[in-house]
Amino acid sequence: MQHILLVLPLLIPLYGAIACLFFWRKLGVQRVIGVVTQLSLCAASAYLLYKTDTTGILTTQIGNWQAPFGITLVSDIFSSLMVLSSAIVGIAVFVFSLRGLSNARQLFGYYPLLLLLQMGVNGVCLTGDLFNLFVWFEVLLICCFVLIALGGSKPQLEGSIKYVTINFLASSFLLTGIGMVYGILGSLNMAELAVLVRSAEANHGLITLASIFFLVAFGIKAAIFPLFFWLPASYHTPPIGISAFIAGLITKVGLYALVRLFTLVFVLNQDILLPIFLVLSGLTMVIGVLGAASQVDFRKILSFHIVSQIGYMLMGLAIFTPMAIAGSIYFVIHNILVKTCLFLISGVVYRTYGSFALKKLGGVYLQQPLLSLLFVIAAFSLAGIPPFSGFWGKFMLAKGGLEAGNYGLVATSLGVSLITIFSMTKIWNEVFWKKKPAPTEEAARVIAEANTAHIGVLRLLHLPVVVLIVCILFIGLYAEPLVNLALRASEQLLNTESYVNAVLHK
Amino acid sequence: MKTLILAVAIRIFIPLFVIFSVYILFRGHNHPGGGFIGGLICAIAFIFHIMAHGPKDTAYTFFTIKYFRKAHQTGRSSVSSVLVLVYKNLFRKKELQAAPDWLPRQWRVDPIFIISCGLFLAATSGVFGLFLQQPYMSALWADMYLPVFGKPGTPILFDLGVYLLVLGVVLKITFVMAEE
Amino acid sequence: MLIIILAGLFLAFSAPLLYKWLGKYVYVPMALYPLAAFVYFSSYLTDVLGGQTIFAIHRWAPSLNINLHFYLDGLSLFFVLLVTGFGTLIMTYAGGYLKGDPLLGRFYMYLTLFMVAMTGVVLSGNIFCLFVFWEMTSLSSYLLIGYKHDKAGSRNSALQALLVTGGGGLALMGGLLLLGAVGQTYTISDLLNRGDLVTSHELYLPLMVLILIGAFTKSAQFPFHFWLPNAMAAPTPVSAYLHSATMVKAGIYLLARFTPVLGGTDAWQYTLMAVGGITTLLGALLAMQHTDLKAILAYTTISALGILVTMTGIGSEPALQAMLVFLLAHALYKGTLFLVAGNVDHATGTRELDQLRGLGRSMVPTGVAASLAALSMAGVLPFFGFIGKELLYEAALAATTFKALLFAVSFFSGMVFVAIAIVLGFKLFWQASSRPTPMLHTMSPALYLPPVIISSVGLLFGLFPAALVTPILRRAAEAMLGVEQLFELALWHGFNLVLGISMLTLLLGYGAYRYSNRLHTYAPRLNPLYKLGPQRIYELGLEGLLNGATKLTQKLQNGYLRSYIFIIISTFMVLVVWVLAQTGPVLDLSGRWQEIRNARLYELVLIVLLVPALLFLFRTRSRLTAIAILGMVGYSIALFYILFGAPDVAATQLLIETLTVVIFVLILHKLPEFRFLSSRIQKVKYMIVAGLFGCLMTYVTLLVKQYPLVSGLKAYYGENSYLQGYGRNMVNVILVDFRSLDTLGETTVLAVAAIGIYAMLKLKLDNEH
Amino acid sequence: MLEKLDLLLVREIISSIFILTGVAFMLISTIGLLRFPDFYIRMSAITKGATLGVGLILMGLGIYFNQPSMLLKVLVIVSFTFITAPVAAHVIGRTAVQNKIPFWDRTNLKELEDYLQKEDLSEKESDIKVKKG
Amino acid sequence: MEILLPILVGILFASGLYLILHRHFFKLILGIIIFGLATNLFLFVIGRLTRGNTAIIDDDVTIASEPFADPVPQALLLTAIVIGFGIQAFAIVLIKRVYQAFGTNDLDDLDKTDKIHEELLSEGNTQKYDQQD
Amino acid sequence: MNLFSVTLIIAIGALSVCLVLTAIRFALGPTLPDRITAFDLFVANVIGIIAIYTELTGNADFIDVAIILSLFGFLGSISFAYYLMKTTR
Amino acid sequence: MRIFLIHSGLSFLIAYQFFKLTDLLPYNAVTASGVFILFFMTLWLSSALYSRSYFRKIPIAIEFIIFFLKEVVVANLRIAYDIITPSYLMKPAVIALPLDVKTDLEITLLSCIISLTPGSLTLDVREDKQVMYLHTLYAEHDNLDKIKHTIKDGFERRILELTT
Ligand code: NA
Ligand code: NA
Repeated sequence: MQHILLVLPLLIPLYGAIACLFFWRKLGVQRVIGVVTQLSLCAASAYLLYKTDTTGILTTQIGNWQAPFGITLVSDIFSSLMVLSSAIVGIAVFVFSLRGLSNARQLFGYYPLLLLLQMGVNGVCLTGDLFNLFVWFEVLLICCFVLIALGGSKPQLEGSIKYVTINFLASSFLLTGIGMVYGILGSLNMAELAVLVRSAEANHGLITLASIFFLVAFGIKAAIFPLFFWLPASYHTPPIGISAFIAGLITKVGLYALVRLFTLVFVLNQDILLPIFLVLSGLTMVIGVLGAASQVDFRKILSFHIVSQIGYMLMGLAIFTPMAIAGSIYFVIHNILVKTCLFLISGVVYRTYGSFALKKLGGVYLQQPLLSLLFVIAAFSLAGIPPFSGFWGKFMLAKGGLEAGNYGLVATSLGVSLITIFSMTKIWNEVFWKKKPAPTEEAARVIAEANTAHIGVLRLLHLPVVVLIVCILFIGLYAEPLVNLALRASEQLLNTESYVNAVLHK
Repeated sequence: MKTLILAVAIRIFIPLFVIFSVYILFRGHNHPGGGFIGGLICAIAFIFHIMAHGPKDTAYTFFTIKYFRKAHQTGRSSVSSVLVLVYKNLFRKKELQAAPDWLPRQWRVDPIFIISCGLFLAATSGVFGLFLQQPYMSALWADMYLPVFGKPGTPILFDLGVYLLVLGVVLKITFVMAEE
Repeated sequence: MLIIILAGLFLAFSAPLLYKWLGKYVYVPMALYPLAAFVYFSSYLTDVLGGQTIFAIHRWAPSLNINLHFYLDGLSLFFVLLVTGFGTLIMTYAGGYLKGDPLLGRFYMYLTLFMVAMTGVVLSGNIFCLFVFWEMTSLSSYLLIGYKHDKAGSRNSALQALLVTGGGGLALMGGLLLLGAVGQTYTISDLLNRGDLVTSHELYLPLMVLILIGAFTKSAQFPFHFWLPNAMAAPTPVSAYLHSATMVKAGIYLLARFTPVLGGTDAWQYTLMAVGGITTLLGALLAMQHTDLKAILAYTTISALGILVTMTGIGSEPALQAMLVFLLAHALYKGTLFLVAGNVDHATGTRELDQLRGLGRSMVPTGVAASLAALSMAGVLPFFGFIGKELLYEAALAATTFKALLFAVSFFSGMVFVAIAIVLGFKLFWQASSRPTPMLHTMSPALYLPPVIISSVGLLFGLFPAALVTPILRRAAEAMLGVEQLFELALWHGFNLVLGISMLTLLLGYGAYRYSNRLHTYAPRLNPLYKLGPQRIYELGLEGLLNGATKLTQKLQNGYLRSYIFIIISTFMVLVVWVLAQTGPVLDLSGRWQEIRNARLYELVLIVLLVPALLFLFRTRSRLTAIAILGMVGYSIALFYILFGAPDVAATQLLIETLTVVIFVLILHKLPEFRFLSSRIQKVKYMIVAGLFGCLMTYVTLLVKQYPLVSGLKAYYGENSYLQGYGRNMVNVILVDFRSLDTLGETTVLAVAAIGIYAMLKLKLDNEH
Repeated sequence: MLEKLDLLLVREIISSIFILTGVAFMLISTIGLLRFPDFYIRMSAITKGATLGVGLILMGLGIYFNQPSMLLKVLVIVSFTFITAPVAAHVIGRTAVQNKIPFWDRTNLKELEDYLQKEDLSEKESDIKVKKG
Repeated sequence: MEILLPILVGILFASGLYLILHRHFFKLILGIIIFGLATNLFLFVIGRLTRGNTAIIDDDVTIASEPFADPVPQALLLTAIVIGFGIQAFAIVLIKRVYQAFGTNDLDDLDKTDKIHEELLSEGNTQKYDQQD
Repeated sequence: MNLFSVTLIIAIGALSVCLVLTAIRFALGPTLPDRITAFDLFVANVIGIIAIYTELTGNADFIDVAIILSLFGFLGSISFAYYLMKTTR
Repeated sequence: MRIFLIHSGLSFLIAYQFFKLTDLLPYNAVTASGVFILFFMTLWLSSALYSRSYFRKIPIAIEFIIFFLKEVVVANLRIAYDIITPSYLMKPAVIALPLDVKTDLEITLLSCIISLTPGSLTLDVREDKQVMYLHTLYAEHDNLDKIKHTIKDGFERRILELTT
């Protein structure tokens, strides 16, 4: 059973994508395939989480080759949580794209790309093999490349150049890092690496050196300061359905990998590594939020916020206590949902008002009360105002930090969340509360487009936002399930033995 | 490039390349080669053709299935009528060319179709294991040995999928680039 | 109690719908809810007054020890009755005040939300449950202050209030976390018993400061007071409810609640007294300066809050009793006065003192309410305010330290209150005027009844303090002091010193009123002083933050790819060098010469060949040459793969390299020739970085290769490739069998790349040329 | 009788001769590549030498290994190079002419003129015949 | 050789990076490709080298006998090369499209998307607290 | 190290020298077709080196690479020519 | 051509089966080639019964290959000499060779043979397929016909013999 369960998150999107490719020019068929695939993926992911939660870590040895020799897929709570949230986000973005993305783009492989991207994300989360991790990262990365450039408008191309180049560097670092790990330890299976690293013969210096490669590689992918520059340069350029998905998910996947490796494998010389994380996390938070505060474009504010929030997620790793890592995990899940939701909201605003520039927007509060409410919830979730979801992550991180005596970092994180509030209210003030300025030419065009579109457009665009908000409210107002999962996930992460035993069948 | 010599040379090369690529594909399990290299070699054959004749010509020559179809097809296209269509086109092509109620049709095989076939084959080669309560990608081997083919098994199928996919990918890329 | 909270939340979110259905009668259900809550909580009166505390615990996030823990003792009950009682009247009033406003539904939503939050704050028995509601009050007050959202001033005030109280909230969160860690519980009732543990802990001071910041921002204490006057941009019901009666008192509640835990130390006492004292004085002074009705009220509120904080700081029994009584009195008269101000504004369209005169004739009930409230404010017998003021003076005089100062401060504020009370309660309404301000609207009962009721309650409490308020105040004081309280409130204490001082206050207050006009002329001279005040600091801070952020962002995110990469690579190198320096694996170069001698000639030639090829690549101006060099470099590397036993890799490398050349050739034929764009200095800089990077990678490679590699994989594949994988080419068996999942991913990458290239070349939206 | 002969030594010697000849051809060709005055001369003289050289080396290889499979491979490579080399040479040469790559000044270009005219490539003979070498 | 190949790796990394840091589009893509070559070679070198032995089991045995090359780095390398090819091909096309759309060679001209546009600064960045509107 | 392998090493060394000389012609140019020719010769050299290396190691698997290279080695030349044609026409 | 391929394939298969099923001869390249050639010759001889042209062409082809190899080696030596001696003997020229061969395959074959021979290079074929432009190194500048004749009499004639 677990053999099937563990590959479903890979196979469902893969077969969905293949089916879409067979019906390359038939948009209607692709949409039907998309619905079926997304729903079944979500169901499979939910069941995977349920199974993982109730029976413990699940593994399958791909190709029936015993653990260090083949590739193992492993699902623990953290990974299955990631898989489930990516599925939820996938559904939301899929539904949004039905009307939120021009048909021209949809015709050029949008749906298969989206599915393959999800496959890549799931692969990263589920794999127990270092090189396989690289491969799945490349899958999701190339999907991101293509999606960001899909349509080839000028800003997209410009963003793509930076995105592609810097992420290529990241992949190279990752690959060199994997080479080093193999060159030092002679294995690629993460569980076996965990054993080897802890053995007496392990060369601490070299392994720590190798870990720097991974730190930089995943640091770039997760957009940690000072490696984040590609993100604000590119995330706001593609159409909103795409940027919502990428912005919501991809950096978190980088962070996931960071957490996975630095709790499982690179646990040596923590007196050197943790201070690095500490400094990077603080700087990431601050620089990110300052960037957000300075922006004047809806999506750019959101983009910079990703950086800032990544700082929070890194914070848990820097503190390295069960509570703090649980905080990071909670924060990752929360952020995936909220960030996607906010990007989708910006998309709805764009579809109805034709701009992303704060200056050119206004009056949404009066015209779209529902959207305003949704935005308030999402924005204040992001800002970490209780009882919304962001609070819990912040709380756990701060609690963990204080318990570990990292007062400075906790203070920074709290200060940063104040500026987060500021920039979220900036959007609220400008886009929702402010009086509506006269529409510009581009705005007029977009609005006209929207008006000629189907009457149900707006409602369909709202639907995914509402779904996400329901999820956000759920994990905020009734935080216990996710908090509990996060705590147990972090226990699993820190208690390496269970992972190793599950993979190597000891 | 319109040069007679190249054109003729390429006409000779293409079957050579294709045969050789299949050979490389199947011997890959025991010697250097395999699906990826094989697929690339096969694709390179067509790249030569594209360079000599242009992408349109290549697509028409190698990736268009020309068939005949009954004119004024009334009613639903039932299974039997499809079978008739296939049969007539495969074995009675000469007849059809003369028949007035059968009109020539073309179906262009988009390389994306080849890509998806390859991906499907590669992915599906692993699914059989799942039905036998084994992990994904568990290899199943036949208990025999074929001369050129080697020992048949799902990994070979997997390699074949890779071959098709690589072929499709390179073709797609070069077609679209050459059309630019 | 959870039901009440949840019902409130539900009601709040259904308010817009209710408004759609009920129209202007929406206030009925909205007002009924607080009324019901009031009645519900009143039903606990007997229990609580009997000395019981009522608990209700609902699991919420037990993993974090955060639960919906409600805790009803004297203090909570006192506050919750205040909140719901006022809530009923304000809800009613708002229905009249904002009649016909299209956004009334949303207004009710926010207001109900706020009320629920406030109820939650005072009921919470868990510090983080409290915090959650605390932040909800900030959030809902933000939405309420920004109610007139089309005005920039409104929006900015809302933002300011949110930032100040939100910042305080974050400080509070830090403080509460520390408190929870120090006290080892989040449950307030447990904490109350651990005061000694907390105050003796080394973290006591920081946690106290953090919690105080939270309380002070909420209660508008100096230096955080400035948001409150700006918050007057909110509609009047909001001002009356949030900014006089309830929200600002949440800070006071917090102080009172934690007095048993945190109080009793010098640091606590002096901080509260100092901050409270300064706030009192400042509020009073500023109140005298303004001519806008609501501004005056706001500053007197600040002053009153200062007094409350001071009293809490003193912490003695009389002081805390005085605090409670004054809090109630202030809520009653200030609430009334705000509503009155709202009525005036509503009726005349202005709130400027200069333009208002002779209002009494046309708005009798409002005028009566104003007078009653003003009398209470001035502390005139027999109003409740009188009792409050008496107790204040008594407490000040009974203080052990800074007696004179404390007294002077309370006296001065009392005097100012008198002066202002005269203006608001009498001058506006009853001073004869030849040209009374014209009326725009008439008053409806919904508008004038609530102030009348509230002010009457003030009178009622003043007349019968023993029966009506003493029992609950006793229990409230007990919650703070931890011992049973037996004090009695009485209107008349006989002729004593305090009464004399009260009279003196009235007299001097009247005097101040007479000269207030002159004060107004002097006041602007003080303006430069205020310019340096906290408001200015806030503005400068925000501006500085924004400017700094903008500059920093533009410096970092400058749009130049090369600079990004430069930073990334530099970071990498710094990290690697640092780790090398820390962990110190060092390269052992002995015996390396032997390896060079072992090298074959052709290998050496190949390497020697590559260097000039690469140099040539930097220099060439022809793209095609560059591509050809690239091909040659790739072929040479493929040759290395062959030399070291990797024919599959070599074949793939050769094919890929050729294919890359093909792609280049197909795609790049329309590009112009090279130009050399980078300046010499840039080139040198980049050359150095690149060189260092290369050296580092070489060093790392040599370092790793210095140690032996024991790979179990190699042996396993050697044994099993043929026997189990039925293939002799181990590499291929790995690719299609052992690690087939990698290959599947790899093929997916290729497929996506093909789609991407296709899409990129075929789909060109907005192709400006 | 046949088995008693030291076949390996014989094979090695024959193979060495083939290989050394082949390498010599390649070396000479390469020197020619450096020495010869114009592109066309290099093209028509050199690449063929290299092809022959490679062929000889491969023959040596085939003789040395003395296995049918290796023989087959060698034959395949030799035939491939012998087919592809002239085609490539022709294509590049043709491209060179069409791109007006200059001839050596001692080249007799009389018969090329009408070709150049027809292909609309001729501005003047001097244009394509630049003094060199 | 154990020391020469690492040096080559360093040289390739350095030249790749140096080219990437250039402002010209084309240099960027060249740099990316060379950087990729360097990465691949690094992967190969660090997995230890065996001269002349492949990772292929001889026809007459069923278990590979030492010395044979470690197949793992080779397999990883193959995957990495192919993936790298996919990404590089995409990057090349991207560069081409960028040139088409922008008509420039200079990467420094592409600094629009991530800068703050001054003309879009609105009152959101300048706070005003006067009560009048 | 018998005489035969010495011969082979000498041969492979000579071919390496060929590579260098080819590269020099490549650098000198002066025209693009010259460079293409050099590239062509380079490929031939590589095939030669692989062949001799196969003999040197006695491992028949290396020659497979040479087969593949001989098949498409001239694709480089063809595509350069294609490029030149496209840019001039 | 087709017959040739069929014969080759058949001989290969027969040789393969011969070694697989019998132990008559030791298995090595020499014996394998011998067996292959033996079977091929048998098949060729038998072809006289049903395809006279094919029967005739095999010796021509063999002669052609030998002639071609000789030409290649001789030309190579000549050029080698030119390379290692300081002065040039060569007299390069471009000649327009009128063609007798007609079909595309013949033209291509001729062009390849010419190009393969050192010292000559096919530059282009005129569109009407009547003239082939060659670059040659050893032409007598005042008498270009001589070299043309050499080619026509050497390669072209043999090709024509082979194909007709
Ligand atoms: Na398999
Ligand atoms: Na790569």
